Amino acid sequence: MEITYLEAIRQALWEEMDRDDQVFMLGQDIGVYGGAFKVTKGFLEKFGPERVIDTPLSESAIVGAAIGAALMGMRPVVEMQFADFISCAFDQIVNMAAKHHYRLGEPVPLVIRAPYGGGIHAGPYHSQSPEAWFFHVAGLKLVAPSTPRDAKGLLKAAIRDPNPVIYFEHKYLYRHMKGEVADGDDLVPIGKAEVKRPGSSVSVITYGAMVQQSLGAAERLMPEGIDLEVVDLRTLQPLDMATILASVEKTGRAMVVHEAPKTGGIGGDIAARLAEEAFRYLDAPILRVAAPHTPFPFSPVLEASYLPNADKIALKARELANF
Amino acid sequence: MEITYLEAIRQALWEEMDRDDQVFMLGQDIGVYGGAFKVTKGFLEKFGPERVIDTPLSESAIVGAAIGAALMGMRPVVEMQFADFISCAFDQIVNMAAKHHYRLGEPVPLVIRAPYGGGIHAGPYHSQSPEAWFFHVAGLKLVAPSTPRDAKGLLKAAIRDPNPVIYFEHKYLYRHMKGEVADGDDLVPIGKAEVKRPGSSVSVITYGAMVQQSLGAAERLMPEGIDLEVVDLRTLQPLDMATILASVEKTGRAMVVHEAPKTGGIGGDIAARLAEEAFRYLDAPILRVAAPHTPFPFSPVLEASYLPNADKIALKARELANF
Amino acid sequence: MPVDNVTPTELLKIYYYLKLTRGLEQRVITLYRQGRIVGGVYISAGEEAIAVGSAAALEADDVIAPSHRDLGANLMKGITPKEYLAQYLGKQTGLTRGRDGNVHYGDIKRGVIGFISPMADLLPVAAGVGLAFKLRRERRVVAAFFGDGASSRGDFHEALNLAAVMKLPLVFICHNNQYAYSTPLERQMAIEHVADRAKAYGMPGVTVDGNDVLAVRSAVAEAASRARQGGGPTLVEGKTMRMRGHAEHDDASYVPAWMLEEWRKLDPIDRFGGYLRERQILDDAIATEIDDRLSKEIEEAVAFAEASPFPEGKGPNQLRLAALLAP
Amino acid sequence: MPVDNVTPTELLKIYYYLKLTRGLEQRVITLYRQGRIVGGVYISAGEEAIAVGSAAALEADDVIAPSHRDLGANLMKGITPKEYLAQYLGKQTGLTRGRDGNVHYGDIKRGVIGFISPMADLLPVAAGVGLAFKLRRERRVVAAFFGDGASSRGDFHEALNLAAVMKLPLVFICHNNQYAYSTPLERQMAIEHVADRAKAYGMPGVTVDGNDVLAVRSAVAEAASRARQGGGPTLVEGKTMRMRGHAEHDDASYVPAWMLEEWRKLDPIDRFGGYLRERQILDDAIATEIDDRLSKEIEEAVAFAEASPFPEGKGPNQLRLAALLAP
Ligand SMILES: Cc1ncc(C[n+]2csc(CCOP(=O)(O)OP(=O)(O)O)c2C)c(N)n1
Ligand SMILES: Cc1ncc(C[n+]2csc(CCOP(=O)(O)OP(=O)(O)O)c2C)c(N)n1
Ligand SMILES: [Mg+2]
Ligand SMILES: [Mg+2]
Repeated sequence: MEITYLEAIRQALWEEMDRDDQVFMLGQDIGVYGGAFKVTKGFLEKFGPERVIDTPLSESAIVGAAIGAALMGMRPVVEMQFADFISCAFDQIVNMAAKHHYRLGEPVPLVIRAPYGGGIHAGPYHSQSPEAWFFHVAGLKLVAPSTPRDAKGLLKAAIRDPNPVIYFEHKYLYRHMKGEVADGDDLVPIGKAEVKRPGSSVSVITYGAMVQQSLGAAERLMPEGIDLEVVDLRTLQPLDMATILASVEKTGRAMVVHEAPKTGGIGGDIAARLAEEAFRYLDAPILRVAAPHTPFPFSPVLEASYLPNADKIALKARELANF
Repeated sequence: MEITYLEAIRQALWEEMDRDDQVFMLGQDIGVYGGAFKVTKGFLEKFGPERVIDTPLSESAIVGAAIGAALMGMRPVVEMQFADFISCAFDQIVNMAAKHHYRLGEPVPLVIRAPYGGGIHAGPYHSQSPEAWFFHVAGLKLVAPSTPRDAKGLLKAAIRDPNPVIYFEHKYLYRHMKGEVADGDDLVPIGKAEVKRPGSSVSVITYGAMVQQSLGAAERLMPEGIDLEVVDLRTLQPLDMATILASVEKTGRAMVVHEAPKTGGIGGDIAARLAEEAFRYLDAPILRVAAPHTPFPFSPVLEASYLPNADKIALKARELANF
Repeated sequence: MPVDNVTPTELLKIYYYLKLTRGLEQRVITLYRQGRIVGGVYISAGEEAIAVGSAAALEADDVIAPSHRDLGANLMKGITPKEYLAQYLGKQTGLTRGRDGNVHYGDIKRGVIGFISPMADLLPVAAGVGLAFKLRRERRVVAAFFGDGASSRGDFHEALNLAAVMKLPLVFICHNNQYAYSTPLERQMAIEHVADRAKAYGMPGVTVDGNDVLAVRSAVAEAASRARQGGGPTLVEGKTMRMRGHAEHDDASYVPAWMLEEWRKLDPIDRFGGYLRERQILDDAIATEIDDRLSKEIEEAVAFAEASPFPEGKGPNQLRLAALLAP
Repeated sequence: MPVDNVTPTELLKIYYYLKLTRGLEQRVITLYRQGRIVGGVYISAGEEAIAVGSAAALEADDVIAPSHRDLGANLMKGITPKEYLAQYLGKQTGLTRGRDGNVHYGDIKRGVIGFISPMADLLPVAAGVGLAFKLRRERRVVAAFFGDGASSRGDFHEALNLAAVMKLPLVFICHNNQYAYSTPLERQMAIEHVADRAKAYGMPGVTVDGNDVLAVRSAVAEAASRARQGGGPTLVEGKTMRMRGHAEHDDASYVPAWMLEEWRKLDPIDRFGGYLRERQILDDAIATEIDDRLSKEIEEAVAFAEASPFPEGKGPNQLRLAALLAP
């Protein structure tokens, strides 16, 4: 049966809460209200107020408290109401959570759910894609599923991971993306990318909401004889370089697509690694399709011009294929 | 006369405070104590407690207050005691300071001085190089001088800039780096790199404390007939791509060197831009020499193995020259 | 209610702004239901007295740091209904020219610090504006608004402490409207009055009936006058109630019906209207005149906003930042 | 001083740890002057009673979140002098195996949350440990230490508020040592007692003589017992004085000499020693025995630390993180 991306997240949380009584959730308005996006609707009734904790409006304390509970072996799952407010907990994440297991060898099994991304007319403070900040921070794992199956499987894997994982869930996909999920414990391993569409002309390396857009670009280019290979990273940290390199070795042409601004985005690192590790296979420049270097704009016209989409991807992919 | 990098920063602050009574400083222990590194020693006596403000231990409020004063047309200069604690003010910087002039068209003339970098045996919390986080944030300019002259000229330019500038001053260079500075208003323009050593074999693109190390590597390789060109970025945002591209066009070989961890560092973006914009000139893979993906270690043995240096740069540059 | 030397003209001005706020927001709700608004809608209905009463206590060159429920204060500082509506429609004529939306606007020239989403972020910024006043020896004051929920954020603490230590000319004004989104007060703090937090900073804390516009005005006026004389900041808490959902998508079913019923009886505009009528400052004729003027102003604003162009997707608008970033 | 049902054995234990703390730190200062320490040195001389008195009030399975001046508490929780010194020397045998230095260590198995630099960061973490105890129905308590300066940080506010709202089993313990680096109290806060901040959270706030180890012990014991019974958190402030520089590089010339003189008379170890002698729990013979044991323990620790290897620069040590990061 097809379910939404949001429902897949809900199922993963539900099943993990059910499986392990050390798993609990904390965040703003996740209990009585069921979360700003209703991801945790019904959880309070089922699991009670001690495992579904409505907190004060204090991102830093929420993450800090989750770290503390994790140090005692519990498995907290924090919901940021919007990924945009993760900057309020930045210090706890980068200085405490990320460095603790390196410094002391103690596990910190913590998951932070970060509803991110645009396309929902929500402006500079409810649309950001902040994953690149954390990509630079050693000690954090980052996942960003694009389908219900991965959303469910990666969240389960994240909750069972011994150390901090930031789980980027895309707000646009919540209700726009549907798909099958397997019953039961279908874990998606952290650190494994997936070739979503095999192809021979150009490797499109992407994640999150841009996977669908890249597949759309592939459809668009098929009639022209341009055959895109779409690689869905799924995990951003650590990168699955084996899969990326295998794809680029095959196609000889690579582009990276993400919704976050290009400058300083994760695409830069992937392109850089390709420019080092796949140099001999490259037949063309490595391109990046990503948002421009401005804050995320509000007005729909600006938003449309800001966000990458299938058209823009197809344009660049054509350029690359014809290089 | 040769002065230290620290003295150059001091002179820039002193002269700007003297020149414009709207310039003032705020930070922890900068007044009576003269700053953790004594950069502002003597300022309280000269400019008084209203322009040299010792604040409570509140990074977020310090930056927020500086933003507010900047909105009123003043020119606050914030001292972070260590760049490592900038994460405590992260939200104010990325959500308020950086976005304000885009959103409202109002200038925010704010400078944040961030003493950063390692090599001083100070461990995970007093050695970090966090510039890449801000590189990804539209609306911030970033400078990172490597010499007394640039330290002075860039700080003056930063203070006169109409919008937020983060000024990364390297703690190791404070007293280890000496050089001439011109008298008077020798401003170094934001956004201009400098070729520190012309060469023909490999372009080494770098900044901060790694400039000296790269020049050291160049010396080491000279006898082997390998002639490095060392490009000192000086400004990290916006990047001076013209200078970088001109260099790589000439040498056909590029490497980026920085002290911050390689993964997600600024080097990735530079390499990516080269892989796109200089592809046709490239005769070899683009290499990066940077710290590994771990927190900054404390023990001198670990620190030495963690930090890039002239030897490690020479090793990679040789590899590249012989590719 | 204390009269506090407020002239009838001023009283009518307060009444006008209360009604304008209510009317404009009501109109936005209608537009929202018609699908003509971009994104979410944040309403201050029932708590207009805090914004309007506070702004009425300020001098023309004082500055405000609004929260998302301070339309009334923004209007009194000179933000126009046209700009307000254009903002909601994502138009070029909004104060952010479409770059930001709904309640995220301001104009420092008119003394309004542009609001941003992260709760309490504007409090340190407001302190900095106050610091500029202090350093320049200007006798100006900053009124900084925030909610009960926002008072749980670290920035609230750091800002109030900084302002108190530096004796900055600030009035911190809390809309204690019983809820932060779905979170009731007792899950937000273990104290009864947000004003009690003032004790942690060594500043005066005052709790007032936030639905009594003159009570708010007089508390803020007293605090502002102390601040202006170098006496440092004050925390003023107005007790009120969020009468609608957190935003218009939220039916607020978590709020007990009796609470809304009780508070509805305390509606600040009804109460102030009654008071003005008692004192014969307001009568049916004046009320009708005001209503007419209001609906004209509001409809003109709607027409203006709808007729306004969207910003251009490419070109100067997006490029402006590049220019700002260039050396 | 209240006796508070403390047995002579316990009293001597407290005395021992006070002296061990002072002795170890004195030794580190010597090593620092000899250039044998890596990096900076943070000393708690003169404020040992807060750390030791607090830890003495805890049960074995309680947890502490130390600040950088809580060596005494760490030792009482079982951190050894050897580990402490190896940490200062950057050795493999330190609790962070050379990855971090000086006061940045801990061991959750022994109930010590690893300290990190950003002031007040450990307070929310401590609240989370308390939350785990509460959720698991364990009758354990967390003692979380911080300085007067740290109380200006947002994380202090958020943590205390969260703990109060959730009624977590926490004792927040402030070293009010008059300074934060060079910043005196009056530039840090506009109140006299850090304990007054408790009012902002609806928790009890207690100020004690921080140089009276039994007073600290009894205040913390009372707070811990309330916390253990589900009564929620308490803020305990110990008034004390930082008797040395912020770190050993700092000559603290900004501290008036008279302050140090006054406080030196109140030295917590001298006072407690005098008290024990008065009660005939301590005499010259026992004191000498203790001193001998201490210097033996300290010298053994120095020898151990110096003989310990540095971590390996390459190989497993750096790779460990990669392993943790791998899927
Ligand atoms: C730092 C931060 N976290 C979460 C949010 C999401 N959010 C927006 S308003 C709000 C509730 C605010 O409550 P309160 O401060 O009481 O103001 P009110 O809406 O009741 O006027 C929340 C949780 C936010 N804007 N900022
Ligand atoms: C967030 C943060 N800002 C600045 C510093 C630098 N710093 C280290 S200790 C200290 C003073 C701390 O004062 P207090 O909390 O009173 O503790 P004390 O040193 O007096 O025991 C400062 C400013 C820091 N560690 N963390
Ligand atoms: Mg509220
Ligand atoms: Mg102190």
